[in-house]
Amino acid sequence: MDQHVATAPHVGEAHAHHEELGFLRKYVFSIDHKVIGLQYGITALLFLFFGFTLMMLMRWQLAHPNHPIPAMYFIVPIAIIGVVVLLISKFKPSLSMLVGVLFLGLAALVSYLTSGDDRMPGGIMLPEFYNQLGAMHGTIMVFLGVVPLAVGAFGNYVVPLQIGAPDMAFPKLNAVSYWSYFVGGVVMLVSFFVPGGAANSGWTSYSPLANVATTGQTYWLVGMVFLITSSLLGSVNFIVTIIQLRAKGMTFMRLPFFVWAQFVTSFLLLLAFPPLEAAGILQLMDRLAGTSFFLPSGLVVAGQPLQVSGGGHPILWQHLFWFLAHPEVYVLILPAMGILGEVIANNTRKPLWGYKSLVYAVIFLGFMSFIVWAHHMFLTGMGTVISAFFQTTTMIISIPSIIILTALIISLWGGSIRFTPPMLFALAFLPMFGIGGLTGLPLGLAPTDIHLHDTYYVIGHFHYVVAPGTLFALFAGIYYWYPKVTGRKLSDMMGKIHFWGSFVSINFVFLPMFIQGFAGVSRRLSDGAQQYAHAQNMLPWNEVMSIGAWVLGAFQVVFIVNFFWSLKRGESVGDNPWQATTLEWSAAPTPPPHGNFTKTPEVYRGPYEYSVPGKSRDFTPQNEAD
Amino acid sequence: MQIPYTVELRSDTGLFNAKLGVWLFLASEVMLFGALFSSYVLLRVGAEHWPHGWEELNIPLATLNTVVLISSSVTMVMSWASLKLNNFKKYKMYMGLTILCALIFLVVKAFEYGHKFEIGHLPGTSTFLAIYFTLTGLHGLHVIGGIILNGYLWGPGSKMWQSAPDRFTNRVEVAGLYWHFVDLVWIFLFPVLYLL
Amino acid sequence: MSEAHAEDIKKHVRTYIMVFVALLALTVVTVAISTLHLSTFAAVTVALIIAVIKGSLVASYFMHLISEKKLIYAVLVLTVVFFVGLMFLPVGAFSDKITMP
Amino acid sequence: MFDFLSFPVVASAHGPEIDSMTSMMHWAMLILFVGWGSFFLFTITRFRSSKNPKADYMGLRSHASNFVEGAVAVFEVVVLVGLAFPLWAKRVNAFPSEKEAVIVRVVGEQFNWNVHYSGGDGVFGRTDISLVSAENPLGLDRSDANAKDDITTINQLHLPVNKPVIVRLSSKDVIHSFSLPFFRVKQDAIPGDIFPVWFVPTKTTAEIREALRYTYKLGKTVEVDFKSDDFLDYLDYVTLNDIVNEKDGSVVISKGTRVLPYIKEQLSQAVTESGAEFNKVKLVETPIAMTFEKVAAETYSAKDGSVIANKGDLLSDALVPMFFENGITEVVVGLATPTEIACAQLCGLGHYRMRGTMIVETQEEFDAWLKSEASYLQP
Ligand code: HEA
Ligand code: HEA
Ligand code: CUA
Ligand SMILES: [Cu+2]
Repeated sequence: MDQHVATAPHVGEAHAHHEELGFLRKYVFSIDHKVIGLQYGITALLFLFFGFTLMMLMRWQLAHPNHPIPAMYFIVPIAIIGVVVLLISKFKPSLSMLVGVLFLGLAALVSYLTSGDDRMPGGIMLPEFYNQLGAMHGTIMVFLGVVPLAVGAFGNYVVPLQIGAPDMAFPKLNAVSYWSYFVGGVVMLVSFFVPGGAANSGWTSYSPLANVATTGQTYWLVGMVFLITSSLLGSVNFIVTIIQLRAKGMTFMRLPFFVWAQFVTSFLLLLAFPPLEAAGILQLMDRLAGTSFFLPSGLVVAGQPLQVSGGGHPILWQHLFWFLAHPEVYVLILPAMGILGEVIANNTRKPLWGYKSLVYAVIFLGFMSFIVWAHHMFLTGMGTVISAFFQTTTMIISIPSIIILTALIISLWGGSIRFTPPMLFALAFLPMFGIGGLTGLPLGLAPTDIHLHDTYYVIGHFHYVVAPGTLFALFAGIYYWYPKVTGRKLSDMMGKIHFWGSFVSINFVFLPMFIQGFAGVSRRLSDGAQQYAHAQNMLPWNEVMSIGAWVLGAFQVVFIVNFFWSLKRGESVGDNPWQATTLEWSAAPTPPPHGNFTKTPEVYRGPYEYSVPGKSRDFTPQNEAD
Repeated sequence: MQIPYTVELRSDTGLFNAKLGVWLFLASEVMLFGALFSSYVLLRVGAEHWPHGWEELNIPLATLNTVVLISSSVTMVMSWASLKLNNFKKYKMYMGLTILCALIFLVVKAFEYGHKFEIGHLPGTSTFLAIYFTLTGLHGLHVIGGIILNGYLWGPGSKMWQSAPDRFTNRVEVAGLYWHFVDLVWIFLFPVLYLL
Repeated sequence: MSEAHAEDIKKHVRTYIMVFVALLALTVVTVAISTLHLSTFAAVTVALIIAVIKGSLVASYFMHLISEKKLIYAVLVLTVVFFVGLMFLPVGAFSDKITMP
Repeated sequence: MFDFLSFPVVASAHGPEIDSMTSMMHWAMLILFVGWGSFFLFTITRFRSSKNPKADYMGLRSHASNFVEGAVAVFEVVVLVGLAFPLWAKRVNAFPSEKEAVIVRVVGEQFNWNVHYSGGDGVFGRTDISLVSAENPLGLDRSDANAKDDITTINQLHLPVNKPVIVRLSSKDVIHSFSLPFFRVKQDAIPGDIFPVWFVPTKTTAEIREALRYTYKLGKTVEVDFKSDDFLDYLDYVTLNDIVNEKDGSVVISKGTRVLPYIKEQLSQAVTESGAEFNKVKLVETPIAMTFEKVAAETYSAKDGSVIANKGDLLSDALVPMFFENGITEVVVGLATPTEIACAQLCGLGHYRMRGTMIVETQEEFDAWLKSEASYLQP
């Protein structure tokens, strides 16, 4: 090993000095929350990348329907990324080398996907394959990408550090969560190789379509059961950790906002996921045991009467699914808002404005998110009373979001704003989430939803909240905490290129979706709506959006290179490079050893005591005694 | 550094970690079975014809199973109380009985299932049977989980009594909470499926 | 373990036996009532009331909920609220549908 | 002023209400966004660290934001009570009386819309799934007295203009969504359930066709050799001259044919079978007549005065060489049936092409159509 190790051990070597564990125990079957957090992080980033790759293939099809897709344009760049990362690793066993190899594997996977007569005969994408890609893009992005990154990775790594705990409350359970997630992911990937391919009924898996779908759907359900188990165990762990393991003096109202966000998120996972598990069990029974929970009597599929007992309800699935999936979308956004709190306070050098109102708003938001689910179902034949209920709750839930966003924006006032890469991403989040959130309102009103439901308007709405919203916040988090994990900063220059490139191009992807949505263009059309008269003058937008997506993809390469290059070459930093107040910076060494703190920290003040009048420094850490 | 509050209680919450953990887990289980009960209600309300449980199912066997499961709950709590009273032998006996009851429950259930299969009553036969097999099957899986858990605490896991008796007692308490919950679910399943 | 504590536990044990007897009795009652084949509404009400009583006994005494900490109650109350929502809102949605003119 | 979102043509009585509500919402959203956005932009420039090196611990002291949030809440209440509830109630409750309305059953299936009219007697005949077959997708029991005069079509929904319509919507297999974008109608078709939707069409298909005109251009021309060039790069192109087998002079592919994969197959077959050799072929890029039916919006004549396409004539790829030869590079077209039933719910691999045509016509045309359909029924 070279001399860098002594000054700034990279991720893999973080614990070399502390105890002598074998390689497997140390990195693979570790029960240290930081290692598990990193495992989550790397796996989730790879899945994000994969989910995006699927989408870029789809966008090619949408821009040039029924034209052959030049697979090499996708395979070669991914392979090149793999080789570059391998070169950075100098082929020494390390994280970079592993990821480099995995990228090569990904290239192979993509070349498998882009060949084969049941997927792309002559390079032309079949509609059924488009549907597989769509369903898997949604599933992978949500369940295998963003949630594991936001909760599994950031939550695991940061929460115990921020509350002054040595680890999670149940370290072994924590490892079980990760491995359950891992298995779930593998099952999802394997499903691409079964006859008929992966699940192709949308990420929502509506019955009866999903009941009569190909084998891939069964894999999807089994995969989901693993993912749900993982989330459940994880959320129990988080809640217990936050309640029980707070350091002395760390009262609830002194918790960093990020911890609050994770706390509420965990409750959403804990209580909303089981109904989907139930629904999954029922759909599995339908598919494997011949029951008909979601199949009414008298179905005729493909000209043949379906031989089932009948008596089920397709809508039952939707209720159970959305009972999970609505809270789930807040699971996607709350940790992002938490990250934003940390980054904004740190880079404005002042406390968050209205900390208490932020906390109450997050709790209220979490609570309300359980009773709005049927706004996804206005057009399933709802009458006036029940739709009035769900319209009202949907409008109510927008208020805490507005309170949170307003408080975050007002927090900027009076600050001394440093435009570091994490801050750039955090700042961009605000208006982007604004667009996404505001466009939720017309969807939440039943009459306006009539025209907009299941059009690209909906796609635009939620991508604004998840992509330039959550994803940007996650990028902010990566740039912000990377130095704590690795002892080195990501390159600012590359960070800024990554930011501006992504920020501009992502709007080209998602803004035209609203225009298409107003025109009434349906989503999930494998030829980009060529067959529809009302969409004729909207077709040119497809190409604009697709080019936007590929440019967006190109700028991610900058990020990946930055990520691995900086592991070795980044500017090396001390324990608290951002001059932050929270415990992970002020009390834990960089990188934190096994057990996190050399001495149990004690907390004396709130989380964001920046620029306290009368203090000589512009930040007063939580563990600094008066 | 050790993880605090694995044995001792945290003063402001009055709990040790695992106890809070298991209650949270049970909360999620409530939602799991809640969703299934909700489905049951919807299917039943929407059905044109719904058989009475007693027409389709074997009430004496189910009553027997109810008694067996209630007994196992008592022996479970007794095993914990024995540990509290420092009586490891009695603990072994009560825990053994708990596991035995659970096994009896499964055997009886297996007979019930076997009979249903024999006369061609399969999950796909009717919505009633579908929900019956799903609910009892899932409950059965929970029973199996309980047997594994309790078996561990009865056998290899009980070594901890020597090294860390308080921690072991806590473990038994937590396992007990889970086991009582399994019993509780059955208390609702029994009338809902068999008697109504 | 202190003597007072042991006394406590012994008292508990007596309670457990009583609860056990009560549960058995209630089981017999509910089965007996079911043989009367009451109207659906009455049967559901009675059966659920008995089940709730039995369930409360198990939760209160075997699971010591009766002397549990506030925090646990908070978690359970939250769960019950969502449980109720999950039970009733879909039923509401099913009964409030667009109907044929 | 309200409509700044460029909605598509609106052709139903309730459509404008939905549009203006949507526009109104978007104005409100825009105001919020611009308000917050300008505060945001001002703040990040005013308080950048180079300008404001020392942060202020307290930050903003005013709590005016509470009022703004309160105002948004009040606005939402007003929208809910004043617009959303009444409009929705009108959609799902205020059905026209059956006597004055046209009632039609629509049953979705993978990937067609089955349409069912009750015929002269106004009563729908019995249906039974055991009777379902390729010829009888609805499973209509023709022996039932009420079914004798029933008219069924596949993907053909005809409706009279300015008369209320009640569509009884259902599905045979999976969930579809009956979407009429120009009429602001959308409702899921759910198997095992029947949901009614109603609306009043206010524009005929012909009027909409007139309103929607598109200009299609002839684009690049290229000359390719079957042997050296990959045809699949030219899927948007139409042949301008025949492809001739030079060995025997026979025309294999005539001019005015779109380059589609089957052409390549046909040519390779000829090569393997008889060692054919082909001339070079000239192609022009154009979307005219691609995907679905378009009609000429004006009359187009050749240089010699002969008509290539009359106004209203269906356009086909075969006409492309004639346009080209006569120097016509822009063609204004209307869509043959701009009104359509779209499927807005993922329903399987054919979801993207589950398009039904819908014709809104005058009462006379509608009656004539019904009559002609009825004449096909066996007595
Ligand atoms: C992170 C995820 C996320 C978030 C946060 C939200 C937030 C909201 N969503 Fe969204 N939604 C999704 C993800 C999300 N949604 C997804 C994935 C789907 C589609 C699922 C599918 O069908 O596949 C969906 C679909 C969806 C529908 C169904 C549409 C349909 O199918 O017809 C509806 C309807 O009510 C809705 C409403 C809302 C509302 C009212 C909010 C509110 O919470 C929003 C409140 C926020 C605001 C009101 C913004 C306030 C901010 C400002 C005012 C600040 C502005 C700032 C500056 C200018 C600097 N959403
Ligand atoms: C969290 C959720 C999430 C996210 C982030 C995204 C991100 C993106 N989505 Fe997706 N999308 C969904 C969830 C999401 N999507 C869902 C649920 C659906 C509905 C599916 C359905 O219909 O069933 C959908 C559908 C959907 C459609 C509609 C398809 C259709 O209806 O036919 C489209 C179309 O353009 C699209 C595009 C995109 C694009 C261009 C992005 C881009 O923003 C992607 C940007 C991605 C990145 C920038 C990746 C960055 C990762 C890295 C750089 C990794 C680095 C790795 C290492 C360092 C190791 N999405
Ligand atoms: Cu039918 Cu989509
Ligand atoms: Cu929602």
